[in-house]
Amino acid sequence: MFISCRNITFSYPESETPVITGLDLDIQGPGFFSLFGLSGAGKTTLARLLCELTTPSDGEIRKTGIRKALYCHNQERLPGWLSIGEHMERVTSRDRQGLFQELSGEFGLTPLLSHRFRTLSLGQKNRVNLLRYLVQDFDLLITDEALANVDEPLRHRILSLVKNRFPDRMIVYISHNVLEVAAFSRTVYVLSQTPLGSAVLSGIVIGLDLSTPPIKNEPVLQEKAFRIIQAASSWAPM
Amino acid sequence: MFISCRNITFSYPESETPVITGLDLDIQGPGFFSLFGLSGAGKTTLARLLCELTTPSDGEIRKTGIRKALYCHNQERLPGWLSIGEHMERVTSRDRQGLFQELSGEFGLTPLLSHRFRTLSLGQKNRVNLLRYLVQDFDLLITDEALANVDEPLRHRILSLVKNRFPDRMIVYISHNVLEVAAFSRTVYVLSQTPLGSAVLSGIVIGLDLSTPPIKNEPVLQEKAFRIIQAASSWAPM
Amino acid sequence: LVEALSACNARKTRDEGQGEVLTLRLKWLFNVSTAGELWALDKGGFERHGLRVLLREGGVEHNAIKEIELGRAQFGIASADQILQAAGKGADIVVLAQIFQANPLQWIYDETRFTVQDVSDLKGRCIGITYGGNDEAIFSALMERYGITDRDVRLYAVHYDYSPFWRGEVDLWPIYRNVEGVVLAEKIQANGGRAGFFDPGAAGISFVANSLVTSRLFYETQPEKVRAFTEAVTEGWYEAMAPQNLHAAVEIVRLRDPETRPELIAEQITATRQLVVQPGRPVGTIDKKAWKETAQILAAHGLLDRKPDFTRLLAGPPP
Amino acid sequence: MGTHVKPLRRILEFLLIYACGIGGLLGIKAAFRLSDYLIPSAGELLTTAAENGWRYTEAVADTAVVAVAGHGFSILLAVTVAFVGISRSFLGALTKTAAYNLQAFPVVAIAPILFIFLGDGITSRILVASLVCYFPLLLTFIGIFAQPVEDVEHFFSMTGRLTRRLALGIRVFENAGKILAVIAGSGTMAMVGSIVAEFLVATNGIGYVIRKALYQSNLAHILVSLFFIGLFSSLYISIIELMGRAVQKRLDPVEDTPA
Amino acid sequence: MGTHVKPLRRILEFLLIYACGIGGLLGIKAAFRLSDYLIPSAGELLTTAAENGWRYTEAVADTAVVAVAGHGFSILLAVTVAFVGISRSFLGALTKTAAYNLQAFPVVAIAPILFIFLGDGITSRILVASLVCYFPLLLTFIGIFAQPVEDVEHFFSMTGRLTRRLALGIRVFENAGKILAVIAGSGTMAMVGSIVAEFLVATNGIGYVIRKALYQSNLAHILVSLFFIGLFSSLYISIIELMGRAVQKRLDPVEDTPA
Ligand SMILES: Nc1ncnc2c1ncn2[C@@H]1O[C@H](COP(=O)(O)OP(=O)(O)OP(=O)(O)O)[C@@H](O)[C@H]1O
Ligand SMILES: Nc1ncnc2c1ncn2[C@@H]1O[C@H](COP(=O)(O)OP(=O)(O)OP(=O)(O)O)[C@@H](O)[C@H]1O
Ligand SMILES: [Mg+2]
Ligand SMILES: [Mg+2]
Repeated sequence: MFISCRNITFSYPESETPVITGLDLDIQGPGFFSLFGLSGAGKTTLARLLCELTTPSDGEIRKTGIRKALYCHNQERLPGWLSIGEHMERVTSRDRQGLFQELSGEFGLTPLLSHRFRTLSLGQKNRVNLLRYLVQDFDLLITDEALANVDEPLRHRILSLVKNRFPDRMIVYISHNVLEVAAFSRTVYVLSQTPLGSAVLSGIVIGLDLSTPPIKNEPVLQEKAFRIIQAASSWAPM
Repeated sequence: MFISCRNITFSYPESETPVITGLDLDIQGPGFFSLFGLSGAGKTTLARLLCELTTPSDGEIRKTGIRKALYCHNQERLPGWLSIGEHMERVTSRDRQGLFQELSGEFGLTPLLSHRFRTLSLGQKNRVNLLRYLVQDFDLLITDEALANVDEPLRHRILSLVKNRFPDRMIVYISHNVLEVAAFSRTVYVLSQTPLGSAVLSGIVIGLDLSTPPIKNEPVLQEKAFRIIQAASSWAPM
Repeated sequence: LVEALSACNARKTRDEGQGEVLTLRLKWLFNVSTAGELWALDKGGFERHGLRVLLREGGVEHNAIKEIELGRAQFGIASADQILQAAGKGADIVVLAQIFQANPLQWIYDETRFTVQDVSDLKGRCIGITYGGNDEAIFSALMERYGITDRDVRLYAVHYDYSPFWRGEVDLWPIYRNVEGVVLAEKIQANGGRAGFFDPGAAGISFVANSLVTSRLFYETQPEKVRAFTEAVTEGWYEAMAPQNLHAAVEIVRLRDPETRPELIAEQITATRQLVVQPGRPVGTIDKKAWKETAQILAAHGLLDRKPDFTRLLAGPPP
Repeated sequence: MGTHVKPLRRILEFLLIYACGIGGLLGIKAAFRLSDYLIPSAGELLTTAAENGWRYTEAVADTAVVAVAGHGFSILLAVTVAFVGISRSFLGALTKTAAYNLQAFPVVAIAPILFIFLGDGITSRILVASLVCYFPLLLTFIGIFAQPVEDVEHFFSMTGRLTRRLALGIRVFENAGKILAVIAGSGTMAMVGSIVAEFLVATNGIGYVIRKALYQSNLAHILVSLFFIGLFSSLYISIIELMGRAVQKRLDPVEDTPA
Repeated sequence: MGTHVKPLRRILEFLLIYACGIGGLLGIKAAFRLSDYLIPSAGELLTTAAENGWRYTEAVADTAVVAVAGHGFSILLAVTVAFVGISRSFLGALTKTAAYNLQAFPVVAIAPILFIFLGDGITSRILVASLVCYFPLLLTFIGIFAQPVEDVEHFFSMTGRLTRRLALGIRVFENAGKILAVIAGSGTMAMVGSIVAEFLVATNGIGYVIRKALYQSNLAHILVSLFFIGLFSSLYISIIELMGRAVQKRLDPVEDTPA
């Protein structure tokens, strides 16, 4: 499992300055990885490029051993005419029904299955959405702030679970929580913006790759977190 | 400045179990407060009740010394036909133009003023939205995950700034980041759900009320954070 | 808003009416059935009588009598059934001249398929009827008089579209003898057939067609103008129908009706002449007996609320 | 206001409007002292209504059958055309253009061609009725079908599940309110359409009544017909709306939260 | 495809459709050996076109003036009615009902009443034209005006700035695409409306041409008129769309990102 980006440049159609310029990136999977960067750095853009939802203006992205790449984000909604349970049943293949049952219990969603999506709180929506991606057939899953509205304890439980249940997949986690990112990831890829407004890869930090919720005052964790933030701010943003 | 809720009950029209039951809450301002709770606990619902966007099914909410209460959340958008700068100019009264200039610099938004809202990244959107509420005339501002998609360093800088610049207002901050909440708030009000599915006030934790970004491994901070999480989980959610 | 608009509209045209331009609302579009009025206009007939006149086309949605009452027109061409009904409902109008001495409404058919010598030949035929039109009243009067019942003939509701006639589904089609009659006859001919016409007038049904009317108010307040106008119109018809003026008349009609070929217009004028100019009767003669019969037919069909005062209604031009 | 009182309300509203209209006409008549020929008297209106009420009700019922059939057909037609029209193929573009262009031709000009080929039976009447009302439906459907609901569709397109049917399902569901409104609204147009069709060809139905009245310049008949048309249209719209609500409720049993 | 080639494309599409239509008719004629009375021959069509082309172009231009004016007026009318109609007052409900009910009456039945009072000048023709095309506009505007855009309006309503005008501005902007589509779409209906108006009363314009042709059962004239109508309609829609795009671009200079 291997993603390799060479000299990627991307511009949104209407603006002159590219959002990403000459980016090189290699991710060797499987495992749990993170994409970190300050707000506006270009994480979403890069994620969409990796999942072929957009194509780079220039450069090349190659994926090896990755048949199926999924990208999910936290603004998604479920179709309104089905309850969450009905929807889930339809989008989960037979052999993953057991997995679904288990995860939905762990995610605290079982009592909500008879509800409609739009009556959920934000965090509940986040969890439902992530869950349905996890029970799909995938090799690479990029989660773009997919748990942004979930409380920390639950989020940590979910991350541990995901790591334990999907050790053979490549998961790229996008989040603004630096400690979390440092604790759970094998590698953190840090993006930052040059003064010209284009994103570059400004750091690659090896994470702790924990499988259980981290202890926040661990010095190693703090050091990692510091290095990540430093890399993210390396171009002194804004 | 005083908010007092007595025996508040609220149900969404279609579901039988109330989301909030018999809630009593007093907040004595001014200052920076937080509302904390696991996902689905009822924070958004309570915030909307406090700002009179919905009315409780039962009970009474009284506000003293609060003429203007604002509620903002992270799904808001600006009108599309104006650039951000033009919009801001229109919604900022003359005497707050200075304040606006200053904050927009600190928020890292000045280079974006000529852009359209929908071309911003999520975190940029968050900041623009919060900024426009801050330059309004208000006594109480409830921010519902309003900086959820902003990176941590910048978010901390913004929170410090808000605390320093608006010491005479009551600000109620809703966030899932427990350390942040513990560090910046004067008081953290914690909601949690009973096994029956209704929110109650399960804890009131005195925060550190810092005005600068916190040091994460400070033992006091960690203890506060622990107590908040404990209160939030006191009903053993899900 | 509509009320205000209409009120000021009506008043405006009323003022105009009192002053210079007189408006004549026709019954139908410009064609040979309006040749006399067009002649009077184009050949200066109205001017010679010291009148300035505006001719306006008619149609189903127009009703000259209503426009006269609203002051939007001073004169109108209307069919006898319209005039009788209006008078029956209290519209105070006066008939000045009866343009057609014989009703142009007839039924066309293809003589190579069958012939209609007399009314009994209609039995077993499919006959086109414009429901609500004159032909409905005329035909049912005919059926009554000759004891034809619904079982003897098939009636077909006629619309704009002639194709049922071409397809042979309908045997007799109602037409104006002098307008569509000529056009269709030519087409039948071209198709290897021969056009025949069934004329209810010949079967003794007198049903008056178009006449010139004005309001009693105008009639009594402006008798000179009314007289002059009537004269101009009848003279116009007289001249337009004169055989030696055929060419000039064709030109006048063609100006307004460029879709119809001149040869056809010439034929149409010839056909019109036979309806308008009848031996022993000046153009415009009001046939009181025919009017009474028309009223009877209408009354028999419940289309007339109350018999009008014929002497008042059919007064003719002011002495 | 509960949904169950709506039908009654629509009809009451119609009666009010109609009364206003008639009142206005009679007012003008009185103010300008117009004759009964120009504007019928109240008495004549009542007599006409009393004498012809039943016949007109039957005529409206006749028309209504065509209208409902035409409306159904036009919905089908609009859905089909929109469905084909949103595809990026040549056929799609052609269909859309054809649909737009067809609309540019007045029914009065198209109808004769239709009648030549289809005769003047019920088929062509239904066709004319649906021609009149399908355009707003088409516009709405094309708009809705062509506009992706990104938030919902993303998952399905990512996982290769986004069939065309599903995409349409999502877009229709998200815009159910709009669709319902345009279907109810176009119901009246279907009624108009079948009246026009009858006006042009039929020998019964309320359109035929109006045509006859028009030939005879009989405003009383026209006004009384309008009454029955309006009454039926209000009823029809109400029924569609009720049915629409019922369907919506079944699909999405939880109601919106009050803001 | 760039926006600048669109007008040409619409017209080409129309020509194609028209050719298909005529081809179809002639095909049927050949297949069933129908006479020239039922369906004119290709030669007759060409002669008719050659003889009347210029006159018909002028007639269409005449009609177009009424259509454009009627279209403008109907937009105004729809906006006004929708504006009044969304208010929860009694007047609002009444206006909405009146608007809906008016639509239930066919123009052919309403027009005589209009003509009685307004005469058959340009005013009533414009009015009839706008009556024909205002309904889809009204439905769209009411739908859009009544549907809050919560995400955008929240701030303004919180800070007491949400005037009715601003709310409408937001809703219109958010639905600009839809509005543009319905305005362009209803352009053809305005054309139809003014043709119908001419059909009923005018003494010039292409509607008048069609009416005469109809009376004379002259399909060749009708088909040739349809050609000019279609041509103008395509052109008109294209122009509206171009203008709409220009306005949109000025309001929101940044284009959508490709998904
Ligand atoms: N419109 C609605 N209809 C019915 N139930 C609702 C509705 N909105 C929210 N709820 C329910 O009310 C409860 C509280 O929701 P609320 O949005 O207040 O939670 P929250 O604390 O803001 O959560 P989060 O942190 O995930 O945003 C949840 O269980 C949710 O499912
Ligand atoms: N549709 C668009 N058109 C033009 N510019 C855009 C568009 N979307 C994003 N951008 C710009 O591209 C840059 C990167 O945006 P992106 O959404 O990738 O950031 P991000 O790292 O995901 O930020 P966040 O953490 O705030 O979500 C930003 O400066 C943003 O303003
Ligand atoms: Mg992003
Ligand atoms: Mg919430």
